[in-house]
Amino acid sequence: MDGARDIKMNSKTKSMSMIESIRDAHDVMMGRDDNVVVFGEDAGFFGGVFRCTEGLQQKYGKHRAFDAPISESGIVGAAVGMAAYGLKPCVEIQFADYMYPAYDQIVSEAARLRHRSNGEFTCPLVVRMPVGGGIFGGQTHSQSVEALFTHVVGVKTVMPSNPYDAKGLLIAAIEDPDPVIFLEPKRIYNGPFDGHYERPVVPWSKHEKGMVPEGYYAIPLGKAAIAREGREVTVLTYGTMVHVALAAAEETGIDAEVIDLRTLVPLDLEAIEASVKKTGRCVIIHEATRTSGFGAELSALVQESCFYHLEAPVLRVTGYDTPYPHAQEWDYFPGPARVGEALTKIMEN
Amino acid sequence: MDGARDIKMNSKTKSMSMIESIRDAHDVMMGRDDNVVVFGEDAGFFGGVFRCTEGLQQKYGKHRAFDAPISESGIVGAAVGMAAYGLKPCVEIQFADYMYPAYDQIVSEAARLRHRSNGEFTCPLVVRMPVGGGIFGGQTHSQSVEALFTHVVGVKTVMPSNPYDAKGLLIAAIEDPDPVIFLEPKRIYNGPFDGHYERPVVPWSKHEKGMVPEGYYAIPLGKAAIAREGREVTVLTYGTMVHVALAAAEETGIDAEVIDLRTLVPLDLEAIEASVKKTGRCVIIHEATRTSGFGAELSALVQESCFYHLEAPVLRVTGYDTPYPHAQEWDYFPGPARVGEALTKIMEN
Amino acid sequence: MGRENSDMQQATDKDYPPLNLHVPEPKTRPGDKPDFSHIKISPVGAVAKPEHDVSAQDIKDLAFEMVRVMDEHGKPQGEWALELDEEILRKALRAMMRIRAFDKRMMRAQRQGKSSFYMQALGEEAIAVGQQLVLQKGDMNFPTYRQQGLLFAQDFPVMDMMVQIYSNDKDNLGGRQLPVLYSFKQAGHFTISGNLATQYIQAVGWAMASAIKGDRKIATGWIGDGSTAENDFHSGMVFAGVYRAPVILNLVNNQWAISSFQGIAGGEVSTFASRGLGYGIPSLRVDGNDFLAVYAASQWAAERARRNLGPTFIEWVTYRASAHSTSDDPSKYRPKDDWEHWPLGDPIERLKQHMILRGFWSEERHIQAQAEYEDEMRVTAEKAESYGTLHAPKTKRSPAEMFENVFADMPPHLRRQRQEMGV
Amino acid sequence: MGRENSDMQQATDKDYPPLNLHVPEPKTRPGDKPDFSHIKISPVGAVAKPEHDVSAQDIKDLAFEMVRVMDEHGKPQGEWALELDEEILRKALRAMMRIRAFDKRMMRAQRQGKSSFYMQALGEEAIAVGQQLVLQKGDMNFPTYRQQGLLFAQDFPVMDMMVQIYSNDKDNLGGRQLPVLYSFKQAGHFTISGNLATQYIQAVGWAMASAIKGDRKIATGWIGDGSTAENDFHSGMVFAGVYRAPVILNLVNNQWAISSFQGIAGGEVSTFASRGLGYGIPSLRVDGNDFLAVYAASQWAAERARRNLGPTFIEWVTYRASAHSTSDDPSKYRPKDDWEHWPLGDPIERLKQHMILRGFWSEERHIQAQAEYEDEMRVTAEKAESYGTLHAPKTKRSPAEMFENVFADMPPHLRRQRQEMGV
Ligand SMILES: Cc1ncc(C[n+]2csc(CCOP(=O)(O)OP(=O)(O)O)c2C)c(N)n1
Ligand SMILES: Cc1ncc(C[n+]2csc(CCOP(=O)(O)OP(=O)(O)O)c2C)c(N)n1
Ligand SMILES: [Mg+2]
Ligand SMILES: [Mg+2]
Repeated sequence: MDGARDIKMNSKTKSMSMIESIRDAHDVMMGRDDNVVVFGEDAGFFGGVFRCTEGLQQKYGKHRAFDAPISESGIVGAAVGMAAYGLKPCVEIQFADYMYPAYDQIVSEAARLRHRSNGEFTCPLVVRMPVGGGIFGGQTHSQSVEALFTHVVGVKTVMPSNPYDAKGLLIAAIEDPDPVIFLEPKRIYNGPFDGHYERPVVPWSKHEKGMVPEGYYAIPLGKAAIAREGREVTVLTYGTMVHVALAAAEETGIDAEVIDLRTLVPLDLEAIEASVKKTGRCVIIHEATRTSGFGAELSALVQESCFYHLEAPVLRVTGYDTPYPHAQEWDYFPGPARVGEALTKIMEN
Repeated sequence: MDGARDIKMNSKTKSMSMIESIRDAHDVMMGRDDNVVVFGEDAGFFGGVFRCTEGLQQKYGKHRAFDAPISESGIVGAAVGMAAYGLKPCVEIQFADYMYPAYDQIVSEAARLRHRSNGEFTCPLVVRMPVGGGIFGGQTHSQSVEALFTHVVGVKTVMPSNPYDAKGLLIAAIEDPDPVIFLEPKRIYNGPFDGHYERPVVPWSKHEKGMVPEGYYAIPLGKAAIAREGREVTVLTYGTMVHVALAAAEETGIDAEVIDLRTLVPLDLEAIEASVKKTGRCVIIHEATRTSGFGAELSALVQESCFYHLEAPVLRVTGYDTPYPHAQEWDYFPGPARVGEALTKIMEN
Repeated sequence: MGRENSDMQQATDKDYPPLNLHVPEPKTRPGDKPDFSHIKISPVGAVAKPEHDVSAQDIKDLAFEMVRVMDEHGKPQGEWALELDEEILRKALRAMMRIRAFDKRMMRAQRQGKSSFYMQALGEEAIAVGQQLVLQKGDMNFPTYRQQGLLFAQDFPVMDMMVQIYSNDKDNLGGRQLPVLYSFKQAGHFTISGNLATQYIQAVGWAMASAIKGDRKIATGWIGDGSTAENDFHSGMVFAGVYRAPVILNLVNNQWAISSFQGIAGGEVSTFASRGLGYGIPSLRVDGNDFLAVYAASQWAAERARRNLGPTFIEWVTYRASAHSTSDDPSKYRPKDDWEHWPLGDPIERLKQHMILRGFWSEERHIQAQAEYEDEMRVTAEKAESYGTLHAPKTKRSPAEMFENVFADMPPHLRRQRQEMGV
Repeated sequence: MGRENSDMQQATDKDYPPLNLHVPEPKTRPGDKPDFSHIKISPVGAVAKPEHDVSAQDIKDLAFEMVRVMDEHGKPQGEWALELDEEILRKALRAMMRIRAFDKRMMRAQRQGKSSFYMQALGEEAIAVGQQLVLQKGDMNFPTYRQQGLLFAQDFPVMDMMVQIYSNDKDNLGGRQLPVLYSFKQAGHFTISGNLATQYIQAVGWAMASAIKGDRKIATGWIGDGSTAENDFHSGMVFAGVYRAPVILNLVNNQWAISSFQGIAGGEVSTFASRGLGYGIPSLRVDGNDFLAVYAASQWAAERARRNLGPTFIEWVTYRASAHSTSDDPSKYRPKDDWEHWPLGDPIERLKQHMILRGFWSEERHIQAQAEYEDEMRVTAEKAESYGTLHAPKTKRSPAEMFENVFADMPPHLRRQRQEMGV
């Protein structure tokens, strides 16, 4: 099961949405470790605008789950101090689009404490934030900011694509001795979304990855998962786009191997190499804007490590280099049609 | 002359360091346009810690060149308001390493005003900041932050490699109707530096690009320059690394075509394509950390547009994915030895 | 003179009880009886009105007191009282009532799925309206999403606002922006950011620009109680204080951020108005539901700005009567009937009372006017809807439009992407 | 009651003169005669000492006055005066004098090219020393680069500091950091950031953690006058005020940032101490060159923190007697002999005077001690240099080291890069 640690064979499972599995991961870790504390804007009494921390204050007390002032830099800055003290803060930024005020504390502080103090001080903290569009949130509730973290040395960057992974990865992130940026694709909080916005919403209860083990388990950071095995082309993707890629493979009938990266830094280059060397073709998909997106790094790595195996140029399907528009959301979103086109095109080469 | 606008054939030239040519660009533009204002930490009375704005307050008055509080977000935020008013603020961030508090104002505001207001409000401002290492500045006076801007839609990103370009590009940046991030490689403020730190410092007065026309001229944003013509391999680089690349070509005897990108966004993809299609090989060099650096985007673009012309994998020579260390500066810096190795290696394929 | 023990620093743990974390909690939660006894309210007319060229330190107390003008009968009292012309009052009441009718209609439209989102100003209408009435053409407001009053006070066409909310063919922003994040330059209404607090410093920068140019325009900045915790509240205050920018810095304390009360932003331990003191900015705390107080304080501040006397910081005390937005459900975190117990009342009722007292308004005309405005909004909304709504556009917007206005001139990579899109 | 003109908002430009921008300017520039008449100084002993559980608002005035204890003869006066044990005073004087000797030596080493950079605390030595003397083992300081006094007051080995400055074999940071950006966890000295102000909020977070755990440790945060303009000054103050964190928030107002004077940070229009009021944090303004005042105010603040009464904000008024750093030349922007005219004098001279008055010190012993400390620093520096200096390392540091401690476990991409490096 994707290398997950500690799941007893007979673990009971439960149907959970991604919101519920994230909440459950918090609950499990707060129960196991008194040092885990949770805070963020509206994250205490109310339990977060997406309800990912609902009930934690009631269960663990106000001193372990509380509301924070609307100050993303303050939230992360205070968390850095707490982490240095020995706590394990797991904080929420309400939308990734609002993480910029916290960027300095993440880049200049959290990411660097260990290195600059030569290991004397460390910063085990998790910064959670919802990313991505598809909810008519306009340009300030839709951004995908992963590449702004993958360029930062000293932080790990994680993005799950389903409730099962979300819980296991979040637990691993909380246990990690270093700062982890945990990006939650909000469009799939309540159900997998393959880009067919015109079709009825499917809930996680209808999806196998919506069956989530109770209790503790961790999915190691740095390990990709193969969401679909295939022989013709490798698709590298993560988050919501995993589901779009799967739909496109189905719809085009192209036998794509869809790799769900799960962790962007550290990256599972081994899995990528193995797949691309097998298929000889690679399409990269992300929702973030194209230029200097994480797809650029993936493309560079693939051609550096698999150059002589490539039968066609590596392609990127991404959000356009414009702000995420409100009304034109579905023109912007790299849906199954665009992904399908890329798959078809790469097979023509 | 690299497509520069408006230089009369008989323009007088003057030997200038990059500091002087940047100062001169300010002076020319403040003289031509009352709306140009300059401010930043220590940038007023004192003229900046690198002296790039020296004398401007004395010449143009305190209301047009002034000291700012130590608040990078305030500096850029105020500049956004001024730009919306109709001024052309040209502000200085003391070191790029300190730009993070201003990142929100740049990404969420300056870059988006025009788009989100559908053209009603615009934000013509320039944010200058010294980048790069090589001055024993440790991890907080050495960073190269270009990739954090190239991923941001709505800003242009420029990095000159010599006094002549610096002046022409800065003038173009100040004239540009949109926000421009102007990155100044501080290691070459006073002279070209090819990475041979053990050799005596060469001043700009000994370099042809240190002869700078007096008065107004602009180098259009978005146009690369060919720093060295060559047939065997294309080197894509910018800033200090242009000089390192030239030295490496000389030292290895490999006939490299060194392209000085000058503007990263918008990028001169045409020039890149033409060169790589000619040479069939490409090495990318930057000082910034590797993962998700701008080299990744360049690598992706080169392989997207020149795949069938490539005879070897595109290589990247970059700073390592660690903070810039103080004492080990020269181990970190991608000097001519490392660049030379890459050139040699790519020619072996 | 105390006697000091040389090994004070050796004090052992046992000398002190364990520490514990204080987390502010509102007085009441769902199910509780509303209780606003913690809101410090000065008697009507009790606060002196200082000269315009006063220093922050001279009027420290005004940051802790509350400027109030209308007594419980609607009668103006004290130094801040102005006898406003009937015309201004009518204008103000009309604007406030129209906002309320507009909000109601737009809430309904959102519930019907005609737009993605909406935010009301219910209970806070007096503030933006009162301030706009002292401003001049050319001044620039940097509002948040709850200052539709700045537009209504100018009789700005509601049609232009509605089409933005519907993201339809006539939306001046071409569908780019979330509903209510308006941009109307001609009306002195800066493009609203979705990011909180960023525009406070921009307002200051804009005002500095006016001073740099030797112009006469002033700016107004707007922020909510919750958002004062953000960085750019501070940078705005620092720059305004240092350069004495001609700006009015407004802080609308409506007691709530989303689900967190003002204590989480620092309102438990001091007044927000007192934040201004440390920046050397003369600071007022004002009853934001008292139109006469709003007008008088705004006018005082505008006069200071215009006379180059620098910024003024004003905390408007009011109450967010409605949900934060259409995505919010306040019954989860506060008593349902809170607003009914809000000690500063309803700004529309209070202005109505004053006008009736002055003799040029009546309950009947009020009811009539209300019906008229609700009618107006229904008719205008229907018209606006005829140009399309978010999910039922009239004409399909060209996707190519999103590439426009990223830059003044479209660079090659955007052209390529637009081509890839095949449009 | 004023009479209001209904078309006030139509006022034309002509009613007001053009605006202009105010840019604060220091009183004196190079060549001028030093003038500190703008520094507001309260008479010695004039300020009352409040109870520990006071509220910010109750002691508003203390943010504008100045706590001073020693009169011009070195005699303690007023409520803040403590009769400190000889031992503490000796310790303090020794620490301050050793800092001065250390700074002198390290400046010289930098000029000789043995290190890349140095920053002195000249003229500010009393502040960090006085505060450290009221702290306990386990407390954590979040200092800037000018609080070497926190280490000296603990008799921390200067060798450990010097080898960091030389980035040599024995540097506990492995050469990673710029000189003086120390990290000494055991001494309660947090790793200093090169980025200003970021650690103010971290100190608050650390203190909150202690409260969350029910521990008894407190934190101290440090910031300069110039850096108060930064964002994280604000976030630190907001969080400290809201959660009543057990932290002492120190602000060292040494009148200068680099070349810009405190007016550019807002010091012209109010005291920095008054910034604390708006956050509901009891705030003091204290003579930072008066060791007895420093000790007493620090102790008062520490006691508040330990008794869970929350944060205290203290503006220490002092003067940066030296250049900002070895990269700076203050003769370009201020009178050369400024410090000689600084009205609060030299903290070492003042403490010396007090100790002589108390009868356990003399001019002779002072001169002797100074010589002794300068000797100590010379000898230790020589020894430190024997382990190598920046450009003359004893053993070449392995470049592979830079890959360590990026993460706890080295991820594959760093391993690959290390391999590429060929080490
Ligand atoms: C930087 C940023 N962080 C968080 C948010 C999400 N958010 C939107 S409104 C809001 C509450 C604002 O409260 P307040 O400032 O009191 O304004 P009010 O809504 O009461 O007028 C929050 C947290 C945001 N838009 N921007
Ligand atoms: C974020 C950031 N911006 C700018 C700088 C550059 N810088 C270093 S020290 C300094 C002046 C600080 O002045 P102040 O806070 O008064 O401290 P002092 O040096 O007087 O102790 C500046 C601007 C920095 N280190 N970090
Ligand atoms: Mg509010
Ligand atoms: Mg200072």
